[in-house]
Amino acid sequence: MPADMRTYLAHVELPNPILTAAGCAGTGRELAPFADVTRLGALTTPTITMSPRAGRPTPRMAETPSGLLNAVGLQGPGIEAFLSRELPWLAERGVRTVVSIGGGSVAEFSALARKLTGAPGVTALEVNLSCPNVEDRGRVFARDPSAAGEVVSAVRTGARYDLPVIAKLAPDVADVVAIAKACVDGGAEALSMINNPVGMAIDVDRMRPALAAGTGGLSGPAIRPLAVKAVWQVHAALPGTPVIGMGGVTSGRDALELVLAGACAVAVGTVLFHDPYAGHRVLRELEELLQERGFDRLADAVGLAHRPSHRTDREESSL
Amino acid sequence: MPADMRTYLAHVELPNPILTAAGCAGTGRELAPFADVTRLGALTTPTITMSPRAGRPTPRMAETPSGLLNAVGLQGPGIEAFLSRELPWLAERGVRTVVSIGGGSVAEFSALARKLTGAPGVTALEVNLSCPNVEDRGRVFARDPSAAGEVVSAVRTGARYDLPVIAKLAPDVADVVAIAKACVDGGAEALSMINNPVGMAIDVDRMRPALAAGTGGLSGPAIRPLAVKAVWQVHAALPGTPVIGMGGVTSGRDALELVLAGACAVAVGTVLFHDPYAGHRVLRELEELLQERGFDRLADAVGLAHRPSHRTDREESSL
Amino acid sequence: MAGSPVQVTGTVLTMRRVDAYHAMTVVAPGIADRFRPGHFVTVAVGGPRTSTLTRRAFAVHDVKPDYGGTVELVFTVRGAGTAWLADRRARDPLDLIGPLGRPFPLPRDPASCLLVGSEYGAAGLFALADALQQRNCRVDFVLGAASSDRVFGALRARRMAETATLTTRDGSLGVRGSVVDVLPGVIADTHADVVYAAGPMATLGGVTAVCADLDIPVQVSVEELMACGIGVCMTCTVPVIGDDGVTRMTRACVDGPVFRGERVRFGDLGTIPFDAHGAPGGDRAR
Amino acid sequence: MAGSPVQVTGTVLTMRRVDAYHAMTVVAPGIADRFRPGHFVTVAVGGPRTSTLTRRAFAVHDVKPDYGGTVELVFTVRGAGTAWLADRRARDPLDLIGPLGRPFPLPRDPASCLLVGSEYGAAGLFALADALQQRNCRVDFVLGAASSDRVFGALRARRMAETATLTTRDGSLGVRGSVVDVLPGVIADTHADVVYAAGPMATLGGVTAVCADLDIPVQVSVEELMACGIGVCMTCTVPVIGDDGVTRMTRACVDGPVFRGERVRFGDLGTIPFDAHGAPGGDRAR
Ligand SMILES: Cc1cc2nc3c(=O)[nH]c(=O)nc-3n(C[C@H](O)[C@H](O)[C@H](O)COP(=O)(O)OP(=O)(O)OC[C@H]3O[C@@H](n4cnc5c(N)ncnc54)[C@H](O)[C@@H]3O)c2cc1C
Ligand SMILES: Cc1cc2nc3c(=O)[nH]c(=O)nc-3n(C[C@H](O)[C@H](O)[C@H](O)COP(=O)(O)OP(=O)(O)OC[C@H]3O[C@@H](n4cnc5c(N)ncnc54)[C@H](O)[C@@H]3O)c2cc1C
Ligand SMILES: Cc1cc2nc3c(=O)[nH]c(=O)nc-3n(C[C@H](O)[C@H](O)[C@H](O)COP(=O)(O)O)c2cc1C
Ligand SMILES: Cc1cc2nc3c(=O)[nH]c(=O)nc-3n(C[C@H](O)[C@H](O)[C@H](O)COP(=O)(O)O)c2cc1C
Ligand code: FES
Ligand code: FES
Repeated sequence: MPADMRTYLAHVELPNPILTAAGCAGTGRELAPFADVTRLGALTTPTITMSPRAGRPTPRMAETPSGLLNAVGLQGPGIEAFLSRELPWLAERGVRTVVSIGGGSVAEFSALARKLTGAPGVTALEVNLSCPNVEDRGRVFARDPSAAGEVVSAVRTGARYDLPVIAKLAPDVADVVAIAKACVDGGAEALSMINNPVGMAIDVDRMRPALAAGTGGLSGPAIRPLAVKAVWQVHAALPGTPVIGMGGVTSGRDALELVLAGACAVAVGTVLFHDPYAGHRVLRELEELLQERGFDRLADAVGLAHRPSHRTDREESSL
Repeated sequence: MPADMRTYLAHVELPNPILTAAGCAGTGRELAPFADVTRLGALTTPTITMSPRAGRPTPRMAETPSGLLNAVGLQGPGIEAFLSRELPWLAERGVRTVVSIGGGSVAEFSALARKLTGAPGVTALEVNLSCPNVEDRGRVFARDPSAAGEVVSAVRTGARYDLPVIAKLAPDVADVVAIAKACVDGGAEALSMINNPVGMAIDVDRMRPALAAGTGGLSGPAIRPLAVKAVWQVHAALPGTPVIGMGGVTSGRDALELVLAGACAVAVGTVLFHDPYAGHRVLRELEELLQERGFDRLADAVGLAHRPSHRTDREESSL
Repeated sequence: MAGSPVQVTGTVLTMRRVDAYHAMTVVAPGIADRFRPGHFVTVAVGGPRTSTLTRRAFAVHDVKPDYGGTVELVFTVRGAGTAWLADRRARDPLDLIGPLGRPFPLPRDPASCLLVGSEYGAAGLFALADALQQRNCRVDFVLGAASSDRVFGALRARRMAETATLTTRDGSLGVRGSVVDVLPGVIADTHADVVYAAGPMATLGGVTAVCADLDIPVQVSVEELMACGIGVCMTCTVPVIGDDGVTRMTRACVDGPVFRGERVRFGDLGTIPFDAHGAPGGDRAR
Repeated sequence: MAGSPVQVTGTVLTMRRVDAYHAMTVVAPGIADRFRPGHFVTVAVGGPRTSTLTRRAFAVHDVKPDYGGTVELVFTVRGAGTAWLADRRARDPLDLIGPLGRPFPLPRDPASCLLVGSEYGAAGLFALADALQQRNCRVDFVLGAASSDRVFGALRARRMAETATLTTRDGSLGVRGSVVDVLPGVIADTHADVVYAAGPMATLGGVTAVCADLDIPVQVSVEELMACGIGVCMTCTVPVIGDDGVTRMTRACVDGPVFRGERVRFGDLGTIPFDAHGAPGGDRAR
C-alpha cells in the first residue's frame, strides 16, 4: 500500500511533502508546460520585495563542481505587481503557494506581511532571512539571532493569525540552532533550510570573479551535506517544529535523507533547472522508497534517523 | 620562461606554493612510493595532539556529490611519538614540514608549541582552530574570534620567534574576516583556509547517519566556492597576510583560482586520496597556466582578481 | 502546440566534424515538430553522477522529418559540457529540452533580408534563410569569424543566397576584419530591408549600431549565461527597452534570445543601467 | 619492488558476467608484476568531471602474464561506482592503483589449508589457492552466499581443491546456512591446519570464533570503508590487538586487509574499545 504522503506546515495540510524552493520555479507559469504545478505540495515564489528590483548585473551564474553559484539579487516586480499579475494566476489554478518575502528592514518585512494577509491563494509566508539589514551595515538577518527573531515576530504580527509563518535559515552561521530558536521564539510556526551559503568562483581566463557581483549563493548537490546537518541539528533541538528541508535534492533518495534527518517537507531548487519535472519525479521516488521500507505514513519517517542506535545495526548491515 | 614559483610564509621561503593539507598526506611515508615529497612546497602533518588519540568509531567516511565527509577524529600517536618516530623521518629527508597542532584548551596548544620549538625539520606551525574548546562546552575555537586569538597568541608565545605560526580557519562561521583579524592580532604570521565545514549524510538504507560520529567534515571540490570566498574576503581585509588556500583543489586551474583570490600558497587535500601524485601535477599545471598568461612570478598573480574592473573586460571576453 | 517546449530523451544519429565545429544530429521528434527558426535547445551533459549540473544551450541549426524528426546542433568545444558532447557517438541517448525561446519574426511581405552570422552564431541562420526564401524573400549572408576554419556554413550560404560575404579577423578567408566592418557596404549592395544577426554580443552591438545609422530594422539573437533556459532562474537577463520605453532586465531565454537590436542596451551589458526598472535605489536585499 | 604500489592507466581487456558478478580483466603490467595473493587494487570511477571522488577497492582475483600483465577483478554492482565499472567495455582506459595492502602470509611448510569465502570475498582466494598448491599445501574450500547466483567460483573450487563445500542462506545451492555453520565439520573432515577467510565482517567474526574454539590459526581479509586505500586518510581503521597486546585503531588498507583473526576485535567493530590506545579520556579535540 502506498504511504500516506500528507504533511503539515503548522495547521495547513499539504497533500504531499514536495515543494519548489524560492527563486527556482519562476512564477509558476514557466514550469507549467513541463509539469502540473497544482500537484506539488506547494510552490514557493521567488522572494518578493516591496519595490521592483532589477537585481544584479550579469554574469549572474557560474557552475561549480556539483553546484551552481548565482547572484540574481532578488530581481522581481515588487509586491504590487506580484499581487496584481502573478499571484492571481496561481490562485486561479489552485496552486498552493508559499510566498517568500524579503526586505531590508524589519518595517519592510512587516509591511509585506500586511499586504499579503488576505490575498487569495497564499498558503504560507516564508521569511527570507538572507537579506542584508540596511540598518545594520548590510549584515544579513540570518546571521544574527536577535535580528532574525525580530523580523519573524514583525511578520507574525503583520500577517493574519491563520497564515503560517516560515523562517528560512542560511547555513553559513556559527550556530544554526541558535537562529532557529530565535525564529521560533519570534513566532515562526515552521522553519525552512537551507538557503544558499555564500561562495565565489574566479574565472581563471579573465582573471576576475566569475560573477559580476563577486560572491554568490551556492546551491545544488554540493551543499546537501550542509543541508542534512542543519535539518538534523534543528530537528534535534526543536523536534516539534516542522522543517522544510532543501539543498541539493535531486532524487527521492536525497529527499528521504532530509526526511530521516527531520524534515516533514522537502523543496527542490536547482534540480529544476536541469529537469523541470523533478518535483513530481522526486515525489514518486520518495513514495516508492517509503513503500519499500514498509512505511504507512511519511510522518513515521520524519526524523527517524535520530532514534537511539543499537550496536547490532552495524553487523546486520554488513551481512 | 617559466614563472618564478617561490613563495613566502612570513620570512620562510618555499621553492613552490603547493603544500599538502593537514590529515591528507599521512606521515609522508605513505605518499613516498608515488611522489617525491621533498619536491612539495611543504608537507603538512595531520593535526598532532598532546596525548595519543584513537579517533572516532567507523564508519568514518561517506562520499557526497563532489565531496567527502570524514570523521576521523584526529586519530594520532600524540606529540611524543610524533617527535620520536614521525618527524625524524621527514627531517632526515629534508621534507619541509608544517606541523599542525590541536588541543582542547589554550594551555594544551601552548604546550604543543613549546614541545615543537627547536625540533629539527619544522618549517612552521599550523594551529588547527577547528578543535572543540573543552573549557567552553566544546565550542570550537574557530567559531569565536576571541578564543581563536587567544589560542594563536599562546602558540606564538610558546614557539620560538623564528617559527612562523599559521592559523587555520573554518568556513562555517558568520564572519571569517573577524576570526582572521583576531588571529593576526594574536600573532599569526599567516592564515590557512579552509578547514572542513561540518556536514552530514544519512544512509537511507540503514536509515541512520552514514558516519558513526553523526556529523563530519566536508571536503573536496564541492566546497571550493566556499574556499575561494574565504580567501577572497580575508585577502581583501588583510592584503599583507600570507594565505594558504585550500578546499577542493584538484588541478592547476583550481589552484590558480585560489591564487587569484589572494592565496600565496595552495594545499591539496582530498584529491590525494584519488591521485597521490596530485601535488606535483597541480604544481606543473599551475606553472603552465602562469606561463601561458605571461607571468614572470607567481607573486604577481596573488590576489590579482581584486584589481579594479573595467567595463571593457566583458566585451573583450565575449569577442 | 508549436513553440511549447518538451523534454525528450533523444538519440544521437550522426556526429560530424565541420572545420572547427562539431555537428550533431539527434532524433528528437517532439522538438523538430515544434521548431521555428531562431529557437534553441538545452542539453543535459556529463551523464549520470556528473558534477556538471546545468544544461547547455545551442541554437538549432536544422530540423529534418527523418525518423519522426531530427534536430541538428553545431558547436565548438569550450569547457566540460561541450567536450562531453563532442565525445557522443551514434545511438547514444541525449536529454534535450526544446524548442526554447522566441524565434525570429518573419517579414509579412517579401523583403530583402541580410543574415549576419559571426562564429557559431551562423549556425542558427540557415533555417531562417530557408523560411525567408519560402516567403519569397531575397537572402544575403555575411559570415565571419576569427579564422577560416571557424567561418561556419560558407559553402551552403554561397549556394543558397544571392550573395555571401565572408570575413576573417586574420584574413585567412574573405575580407580581413569583422562582419561589422563590411556591413555598410553589403547593406548598400544588397538593398537590405532588414538585418538578422547572431554571434557574440560585441558583434551584435556593432551590427545594431550600423543598422541604426542606416535606419534599417535589425533582429539580433543574444547570448547570456543561462542556468535553466526555461525562464525560472533569472540568470540570463539583458537590459532591454520595452514597448513602453522602460528598460527592464529581461530574460534572454524566454523573452529572447531574439530581440529588436535597438531595444538591447549593448553599451550597458554587464551593468544594471541606472534608469532600469527596479535599479538600485532605496531597497537593497542581498 | 614486489609490494610497492604503482598508479597506472590500464586498459580493459574483457568484461564478463559470472552469475551475479561482473568479472573485468584489465591490462595493468606494473600491478600484475608486483601482485601477491591477498593484495587489492583501487580504481578511479566515473570518468572526467564525475561527482564520485573516491576510489573503489577490489580484491585481485587473478593476474596473468598476457599483454605484459593483466589483473582480474570480480565485483557486484552496489552503488554509483560499481554501476559505472559494470558499464566499461573492452579497450576503455581504467586508472588503477595497486597492488595494495598486506597479502596473505603463506605457511613455510606444506599444510592443510581451508579457504573460506563468503559472497565476493571468495574472489580473492583463488590466487591464494594457487600459491598454496605450488607450495604443496592441501587446499579445501568453503564458499557461501545468500543465494546460488552469488556463490562465486564454485566450479573452479571443485576442480582445484580437495573438497569444496557450498552454502547458501536460501538453500538454493549446497547446505542451507552460512559458511560459519558448516565450518567445524569441514575443519574436522579436512584436518585443516590453518584457515583463510574473506567476506563480510560478521562472517569473519564467526569464522574467527570457530577457529579460536578449535585453536586453529586463521587469517582474515577485512573490509572497512576506504577513502584512499594507501594509508593517508585514516578512515579505514579497525580495532586490532598488536604484538604488544595493545589494541590500536589500525588501518585496514596498509596494515591489513589481512590480519590474524584473533587479533581483530570483531565484537567491538564500529566502536572505539575503551581500552584502545588513545581511547577517549582527557583530551577531546573534535
Ligand atoms: C541561446 C544560445 C544559443 C547558443 N548556441 C550555440 C551554438 O549553436 N553553438 C555553440 O557552440 N554554442 C552555442 N551557445 C553557447 C553555448 O551554450 C556554450 O558554448 C556552452 O554552454 C558552453 O558549455 P561548456 O560546458 O563547454 O562550457 P563551461 O564553461 O563548462 O560552461 C559552464 C556554464 O556556463 C554556461 N555557459 C558557458 N558559456 C555560455 C554561453 N556562451 N552562453 C550561455 N551559457 C554559457 C554553460 O551553460 C554552463 O552552465 C549558445 C548559447 C545560447 C545562450
Ligand atoms: C580491501 C577490499 C577489497 C574489496 N574487494 C571487493 C571485491 O573483490 N569485489 C567487490 O564487489 N567488492 C569488493 N570490495 C567492496 C567494494 O570496495 C565496494 O563494493 C565498492 O567500493 C562500492 O562502491 P560503489 O560505488 O558501488 O558504492 P557506493 O556506496 O557509491 O560507495 C561510496 C563510497 O563508499 C566506499 N565503499 C562502499 N562500500 C564499501 C566497502 N564494502 N568496502 C570499502 N569501501 C566501500 C566506496 O569506496 C566509496 O568511497 C572490497 C572492499 C575492500 C575494502
Ligand atoms: C537561481 C536561484 C535563485 C534563488 N532565489 C531565492 C530567493 O529568491 N529567495 C530565497 O529564499 N531563496 C532563493 N534561492 C535559494 C533556494 O530557494 C534554495 O534554498 C537553495 O538553492 C538550496 O536548494 P537547491 O540546492 O535545491 O537549489 C535561490 C536559489 C537559486 C539557485
Ligand atoms: C580525511 C581528512 C582528514 C583531515 N584531517 C585534518 C587534520 O588533522 N587537521 C586539519 O587541520 N585539517 C584536516 N583536514 C582538513 C584538510 O586539511 C583541508 O583543510 C580540507 O579537507 C579542505 O581541503 P580539500 O578539499 O582539498 O581536502 C582533513 C581532511 C580530510 C579529508
Ligand atoms: S536561463 Fe533561467 S531564466 Fe533564463
Ligand atoms: S583508506 Fe585511507 S588510510 Fe586506509
